[in-house]
Amino acid sequence: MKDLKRKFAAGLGSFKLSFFALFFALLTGAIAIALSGYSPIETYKAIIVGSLGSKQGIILSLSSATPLIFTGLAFATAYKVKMINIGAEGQLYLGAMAGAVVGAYITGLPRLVHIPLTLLSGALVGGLIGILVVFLKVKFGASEIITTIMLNEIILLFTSYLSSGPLKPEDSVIPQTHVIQETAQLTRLAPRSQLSSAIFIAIAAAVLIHILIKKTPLGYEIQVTGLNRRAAETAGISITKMYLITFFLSGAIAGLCGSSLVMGVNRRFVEGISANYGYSGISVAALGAYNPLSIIFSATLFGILKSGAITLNRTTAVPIEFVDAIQAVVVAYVAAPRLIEAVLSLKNKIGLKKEKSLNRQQNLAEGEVIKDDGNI
Amino acid sequence: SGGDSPTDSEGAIDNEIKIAMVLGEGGLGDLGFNDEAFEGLLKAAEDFGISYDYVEPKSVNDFEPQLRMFAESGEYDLVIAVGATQVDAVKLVASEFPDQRFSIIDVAVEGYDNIHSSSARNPEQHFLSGVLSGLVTLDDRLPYTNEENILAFAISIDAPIPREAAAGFMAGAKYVNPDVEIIYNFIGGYRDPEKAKEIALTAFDRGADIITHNAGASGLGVIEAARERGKYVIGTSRQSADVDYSLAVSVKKTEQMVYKEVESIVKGTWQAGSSVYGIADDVCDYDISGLKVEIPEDILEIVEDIKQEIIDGKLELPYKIEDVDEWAARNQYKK
Amino acid sequence: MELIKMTNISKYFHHVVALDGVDFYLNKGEILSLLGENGAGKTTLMKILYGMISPDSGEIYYKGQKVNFHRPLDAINMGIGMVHQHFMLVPAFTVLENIVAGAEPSKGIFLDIEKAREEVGELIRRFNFNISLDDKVERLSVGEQQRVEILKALYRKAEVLILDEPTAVLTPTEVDEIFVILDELRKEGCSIVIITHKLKETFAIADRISVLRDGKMIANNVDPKKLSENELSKMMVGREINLGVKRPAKNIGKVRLRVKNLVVKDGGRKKVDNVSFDLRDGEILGIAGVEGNGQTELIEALTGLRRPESMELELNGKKLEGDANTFLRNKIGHVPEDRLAMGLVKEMSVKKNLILGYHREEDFCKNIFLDEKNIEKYAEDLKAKYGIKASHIEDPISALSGGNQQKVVIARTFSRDPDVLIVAHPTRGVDVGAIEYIHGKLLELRDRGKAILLISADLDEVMTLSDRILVLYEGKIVRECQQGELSDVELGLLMTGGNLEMALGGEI
Amino acid sequence: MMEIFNILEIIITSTLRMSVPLILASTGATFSMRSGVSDLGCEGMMIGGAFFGVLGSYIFDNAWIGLLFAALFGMLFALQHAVLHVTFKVNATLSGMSVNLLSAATATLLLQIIWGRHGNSPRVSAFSKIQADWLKKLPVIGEMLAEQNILFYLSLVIVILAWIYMFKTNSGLRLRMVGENPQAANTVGINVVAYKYFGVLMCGLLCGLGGAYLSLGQLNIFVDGMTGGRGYIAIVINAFGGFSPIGSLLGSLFFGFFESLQTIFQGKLIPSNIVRMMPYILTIIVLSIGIRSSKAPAGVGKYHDE
Ligand SMILES: Nc1ncnc2c1ncn2[C@@H]1O[C@H](COP(=O)(O)OP(=O)(O)OP(=O)(O)O)[C@@H](O)[C@H]1O
Ligand SMILES: Nc1ncnc2c1ncn2[C@@H]1O[C@H](COP(=O)(O)OP(=O)(O)OP(=O)(O)O)[C@@H](O)[C@H]1O
Ligand SMILES: [Mg+2]
Ligand SMILES: [Mg+2]
Repeated sequence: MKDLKRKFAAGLGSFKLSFFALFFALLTGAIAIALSGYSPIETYKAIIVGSLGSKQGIILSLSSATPLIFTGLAFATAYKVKMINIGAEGQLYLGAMAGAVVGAYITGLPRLVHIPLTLLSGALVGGLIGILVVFLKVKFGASEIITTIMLNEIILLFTSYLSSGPLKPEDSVIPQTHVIQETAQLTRLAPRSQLSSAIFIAIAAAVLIHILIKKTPLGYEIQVTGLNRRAAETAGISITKMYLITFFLSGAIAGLCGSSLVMGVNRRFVEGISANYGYSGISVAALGAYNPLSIIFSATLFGILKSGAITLNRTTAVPIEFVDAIQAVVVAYVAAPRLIEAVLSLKNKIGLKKEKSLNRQQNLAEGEVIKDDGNI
Repeated sequence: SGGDSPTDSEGAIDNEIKIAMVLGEGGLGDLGFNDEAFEGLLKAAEDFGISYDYVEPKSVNDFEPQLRMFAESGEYDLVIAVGATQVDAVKLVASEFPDQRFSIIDVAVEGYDNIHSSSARNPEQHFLSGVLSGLVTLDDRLPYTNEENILAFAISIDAPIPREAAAGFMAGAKYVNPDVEIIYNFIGGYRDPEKAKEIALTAFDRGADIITHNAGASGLGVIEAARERGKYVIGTSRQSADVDYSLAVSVKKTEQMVYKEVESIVKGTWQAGSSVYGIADDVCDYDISGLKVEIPEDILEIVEDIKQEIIDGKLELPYKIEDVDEWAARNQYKK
Repeated sequence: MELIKMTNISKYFHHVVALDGVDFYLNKGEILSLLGENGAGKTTLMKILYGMISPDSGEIYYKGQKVNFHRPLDAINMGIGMVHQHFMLVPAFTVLENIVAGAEPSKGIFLDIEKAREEVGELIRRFNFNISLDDKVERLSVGEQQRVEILKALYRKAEVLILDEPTAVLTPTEVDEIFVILDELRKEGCSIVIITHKLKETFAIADRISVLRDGKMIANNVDPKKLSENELSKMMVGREINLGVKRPAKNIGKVRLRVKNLVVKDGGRKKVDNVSFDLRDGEILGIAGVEGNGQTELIEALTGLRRPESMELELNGKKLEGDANTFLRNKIGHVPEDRLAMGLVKEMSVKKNLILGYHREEDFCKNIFLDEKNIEKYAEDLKAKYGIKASHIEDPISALSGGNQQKVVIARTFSRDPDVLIVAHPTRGVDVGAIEYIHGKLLELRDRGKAILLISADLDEVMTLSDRILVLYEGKIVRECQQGELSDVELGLLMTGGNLEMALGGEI
Repeated sequence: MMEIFNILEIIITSTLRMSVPLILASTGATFSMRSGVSDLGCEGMMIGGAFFGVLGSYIFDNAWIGLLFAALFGMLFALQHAVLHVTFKVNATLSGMSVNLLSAATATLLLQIIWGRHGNSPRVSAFSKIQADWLKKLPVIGEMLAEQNILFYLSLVIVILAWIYMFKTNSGLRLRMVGENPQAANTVGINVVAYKYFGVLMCGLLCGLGGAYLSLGQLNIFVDGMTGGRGYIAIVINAFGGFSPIGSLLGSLFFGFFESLQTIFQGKLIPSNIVRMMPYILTIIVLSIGIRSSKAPAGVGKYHDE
C-alpha cells in the first residue's frame, strides 16, 4: 500500500513535470511565433483542430505516432544499459529493405506466415546491426556512438544502391523496390488512412519491453548493468551478454519499425522512407523518461504535432518549422526537470517559505531516483 | 500554405477554380524542380485568376496524407502532385476518391480515370546542352576553354531520372564530338553545395572546361567552382544561372507542365491520361537568353540544326549512361 | 588559540539530518581526532569547513574572523587543505600533474613544469616520500595514491589539514610513516583534523578528541590520555564494544578449495606468481599483505571475475572453471573489496540489492518472472536479521550510511549459505559497532563449518580473525603461519619484503 | 591519361579544402570533450555558424563580420547546450540533439522571416582564395596551398593554439582535469562549471567557424541543410583523433582524403553509392584496429557535485 502510494506520488511528480515542460514549450513557441509576426492562437488552433478536431485528424496523429513509438522504444531499450543507439535510423532502413525483399520476393505463403516472416526479417537485420555494434565495442573498444553514426551513413548508401540498382523495378523512375505481395501487407485499420495494425505491434513491443525490464530476472540484470557495470560483473552477470541482448532488441525494434513501414504504409522500400524517425526517437524516448509505456504517450504527442503541422501547412502561412522548434524546446524542457523547478520557483519565490520548497525538492529527488530505475 | 489568387485581394473572383499542389520532398527553395513547379502554379493563378493552396512535404510518407487531405475536402478542382516520388501515393488516393482529379508531374501514369500525368523525356533536357558543350570545348574562340577534350557532369543523386538526364548530355556531346571524355560524379543530394563545388573543382583540375549539373541548390556550389576557376557551367535553373560563366541552361520546363495542367482545367479540356513532352513540345530545350557568353554563330547553327533533327523525329536518344557509347557509335552528326 | 570555530552548524539532505546544531573548534598546532559512527556526519562537517557543502545554518570563524566559504577555493586560499575519504585523483595524469593542478607554477600563461618538479621534489625529500613524479596515477597502489593526496595538501602549504580516513587503506607501516609526517607538521604549527575508525590510531597521534553521534557533537574536548579505548567506543556507539578477542577454530574439516599454480598477469607483469594453497572447512584463512601485492587479482581469479594465466582449482575435489556466475552457482560467496563500486547498485532499492547475484535462484523466480512477493518477504527478513538501518526496503542504497551499505552486502552473501566465502576488506570504513557485528558473523559462519578466505588491509583484523595466515608479497606467498605465531611487527616486515631471519639476526 | 602525380595533387588539394570545416568542428569538439561534456550538438552549432555567418555578412556586407557572427551564434547555441547540460544536468545526448533540432528549425524559419525565402539565402560577400603569388612558387605544395582561402590558414593556427593551450598552459591542465575528474578538480579549487562552459562555448565558437567556412569560405550563400551531417562526422573524427587538436587535424585530413578519393573512384565500374561508403567504412576499420588506446576523458558526463 505504502508502495503504491510512493509510486503514485512519483508518477504524479513526473507527470507534473512533463505537463509543465509542455506548457512552457508551447508558451516559448507562442512568443517566438508572435515575434515573427504570426498569430500564435491561430497557429495552435490550426494544429489542434488539424490533429484532434476530426476523426481523420486523430487517425493521422496515431499513424504518425506509430514509427515514433518504435524508434523511441529502440533508443530507450539500449539506454537501459546506458548505451546510446544513434543508429536507429540505419537499423530502420535496413529493416525496411529486408521487409521489402522478403515481402516482395517470397511468394505463395499464406498471410499468417508471410506477415510475421516479413516483420521478423526487419527485426532480424536491425538486431544484427545492433550485434555488430556491440561486437565492435567489446572487441575493439569502438564507441557505439561513433559506429552507429558511421553505420547510418553506410546503410543509407547501401539501401540506396539496392533500390536504385539491382532491386529497382525496370519501369520505375525513382529509387524503390518492387511492391510487396498482398500476403505481406498489414491491414489498414481505417479506410483512407496510413494507420495500420503496425500500431498494435508497436504498443505490444512497448508493453513487452516494459514487462521484460520490470518483471523478469533478465530485465533485472539489464537494469543492474545499466546502473553499475562492475557490480553486475561481480554478480555474475555477463556485461557483453547484456549489451548484446539490449542492443539486439534495440536494433530489432528499429528494424521492425522499418519493415512495418514497408508493410503498412509504403508497400515497398522507397528512398526516404524514414522521416528522420530514428533521430526523433531520441527525443521521444527522453520525453517518455525512457519508460516504455510513457513512450507510447510521448510518441503520440509528437504524432499530434506532426499531423497538426500538416494542416497548419495547408491552411495558414505560418512556416511549419515552428512545429520543429516547439519539439526541440519540449525536449529541452522535459529533459531538464531542474530547469522547470527553477522556472516554477521563480514564480513562487515571493511569499513561500523555504521549507515548502525543500519539500518539493524532496519529491523531485524521489521522482528522479525512481525514474532512473525505470519506474513510474 | 494558403495562397491567394491575385484577384482575391480585389474582392472579385474571376472564377471559383481552386487548385491544390503537393510539392516534392523538401519543398520550396531547391532552386530547381519544386521552385519551377510552383512558378508554373503562380503564373497560372495570375493568368486565370484561380486560387490555390499548397503544401511542402517533409518526407515521402507525407504525400499520402497530404494528397488525401486535399481530396477529402472536396474543395479542389485539381490536385497537382509534383515529382515522381509521389506516384504510389497519387495512385492510391486517386482510387480512394474517384471524383477527384489529380495531375502528377515528372512521371508517366496510365490507366486511371482521374489521373493525368505530365512528364518529360529526360535525356532531351540536357541533350542540346551536350551538343553545345561538345562543340565549345574544342573551340578556342571562347575565353575559358582549354586544350583538353574533357567535359564534366555533376549528377545530383544516383537515381534513374538524373541518370537519364546525364545520358542525354553525354549523347549530345558525343554526337558532335565522339572522342570527348565525360567525367561524371554523383553529389548525393540536392542541398550539398559544398560537396558539389568540390566535385566541380576536381573535375576542372582534371581538365574539364565545361561542367553541367542537375542538382538544384547543390548546383550553387558548381557555379561557384566555375567562377573561381574561370570555367563554364551549365545549370538547370535560370534563377541561379551566372551571366558570365553560364554557357547555357538546360531546361525542362516543369513550370510549363504545371501551367498546362491548370490551363486544361480552366478551359475544361482536362482529361485523364499521360502526356510526355520533349524538345519538340518546347518543354525541353537549352536556353541562352540573358547570358553574356558569346557563343559563335556557327556553333549555335549546328545546335539548332540538331534540334531540328530531334523535332523531326530523326533521333532516338539513349536513356542509360551505359548505352551512350554504343549509341554514339551508331549516331554521328554529319553536316 | 582557537584557529577555527564553527558554531551551530546544521545540514539537511532532503529529510536526512546530517548535522544538527554542531559546534566545533580547532586550535593552532594541535591534532584533533574526529570520531563517530558511520553516518554520524564527520565527512559532512569537514566538507562544510572546506567549502564543498554549504550549511543550512551556522557560522564559521577563521582566526576570529567570520568567513563564508562558497567553494573549496575560498578555503584553499585561507590555507585549508583536505584529503578526502575517496580519492580525488585523475588516473590519467602523472603524479606531478595531480599534485600541482589547480595551483600550478607558471611562466606567463604557460605551465612551468620544471619549477613544479623542483618544488614538489623538495617536498618529497623533506618528508621522505617514496614516489616517482612521472608515473601515471592509474599505476600506483592505493598507499602511493594516498601519499599523492597528502602531497597535494602539503604543496598548497596548508595551515589546516583535514584528513578524512587517510589510513583506511594503509598498512601499519605506512600509517606509521604518515604519522611521522603529521607529527612534523604539528611541530611546524600546522593544525590537523584526522578522521579515523581505528581508535588505536587516535590514541597514537591525537591531542584532543571530538565525538559526533547522529549529527550532534556529544563531546568536544576529550583528552585521549584520560580515556580507555573501551570508554571511547562506548561514547561513540553507545554500548560496549569488544574487538580483538581471539576465538580459535574448533573443528577444522576437510579441504574445500584447493588452489594450485595460480598465475595472473596484467600487462605482461605477473601480479600473482604461482600461488598454491588449501582452504579447509571451518577455518578462516587470512591473507596479509600490503595492498597492490596481488590481492585484487587473487580475488578476481578465485571469484571467476578474471581468467588467470594458469590455475588449477578444485572445489570439493572437483575441477572448477568458468566465469563469475559459475563460481557463484557453486556456492562460492564473495564480499567484494569495494562495496559501492562492485557490490551494490546505489540507485536501486535495498530490496533489489539483497538478491543481486542470486536473482535467478528458485526462491526469487516464478516461471519467467521475478517473484516480487517472495523477494519482499526475504528482504524484510534480512533487514531485521542483520539489523540494517533503513527506513524502508524500497529506499535506494544511496540513502544508507557506509556501515549499513556494508551490512547489505554481508547479509546478501552470508544468507545464501555459501560453502566458501571470499571476503575482501569486510570492515573497511566501517565503524566499530559494525565491525564487531561483522566479525561476529564471520566467526559464526566459520564455526558452522564454512571455509573462509579473508583479505584485508587491516593487519589487526587479519590477525584476530584468521586461524592461519598467508603473507603475500609481490604476488608470491612468502610465508605461511598459524594464529599467534608471528607478531604484527614480524608480519609487517614480511609484508614489505623483509627477511625475518636476517631481521632477527639484527642486521636490517 | 593523367599522371598519377597530378591526380594525387588534385586529391590532396581537394582534401585540404574539404577538411577545413571538419578540422574546425572537431577541434571544437575536442574542447568540449576535454572539459567533460559530450559534444553531440556540433551539427547544430555548425548550422548556426553557417546561417548567422551569412546573415552577418549580409547586414554589414563584410565577410569578417559574418565570421564574427558565426562565432557568436555558434556560441549561443553552445550556450543552450551548456545551460541544459552543465547547469540543469540534462543528459548530454539529449541536450545536444535539442541544439541540433532547434538550430536547424531556427535557420529555416529565419530564412523565411528575414528574406521571405525558402531553402537559401541571397548572395553575400564571402572569403576568397588568398592572393599570394610567392606561395605558388613553393615546390610541390605551393599550388596546393595557394588553392586555400584564409580560413584554411586560420584553422591551422587554431589547431596549434588549441594544442598549446591544452597541453602547455595552466588553464589547459585545469580544463583537462575537469574533463577527467570534475570532483577532484572541484576539490583543488578549480571552478568546474566555468571550465565546462568554456569548453562548450569554445566548441560552439569553432563549430560556428566551421559552419561559416561552408557558407562564407567555400560559397557565399546559406543553403538549408548544407552542413549535411558534418557535425556528426566531426564528433567521430574527434574521438578518432584521440581527443586532441592535432589528432583532430590528422583525423580530418584522413577523412577528407578518402572523401575526395572517392570522387575520383566513382565511375562506371563500381556503383557510386558503394564507392561513397568508403570513408565511413574505413573510419570504422581504423577505429577498430588502430586506436584502442584513445580513451575518452574519464569524467565525460559527470558532475562535480554528485
Ligand atoms: N524534390 C524532388 N522531388 C521529386 N523529384 C525531384 C525533386 N528534386 C529534383 N527532382 C528530379 O530531379 C531532376 C533534377 O533536379 P533539379 O532540381 O536540378 O531540377 P531541374 O533539372 O533544375 O528542374 P527541371 O528539370 O524542372 O528544370 C528534376 O527534373 C526532377 O525530375
Ligand atoms: N550527498 C548526500 N546526499 C544525501 N545524504 C547524504 C549526502 N551526504 C551525506 N549524506 C547523509 O548524511 C549523513 C552523514 O554522512 P557523512 O558522510 O557525513 O557521515 P560520516 O560520519 O562521514 O560517515 P562514514 O564514517 O561512513 O564516512 C549520512 O546519513 C549520509 O547518508
Ligand atoms: Mg576543351
Ligand atoms: Mg565519512
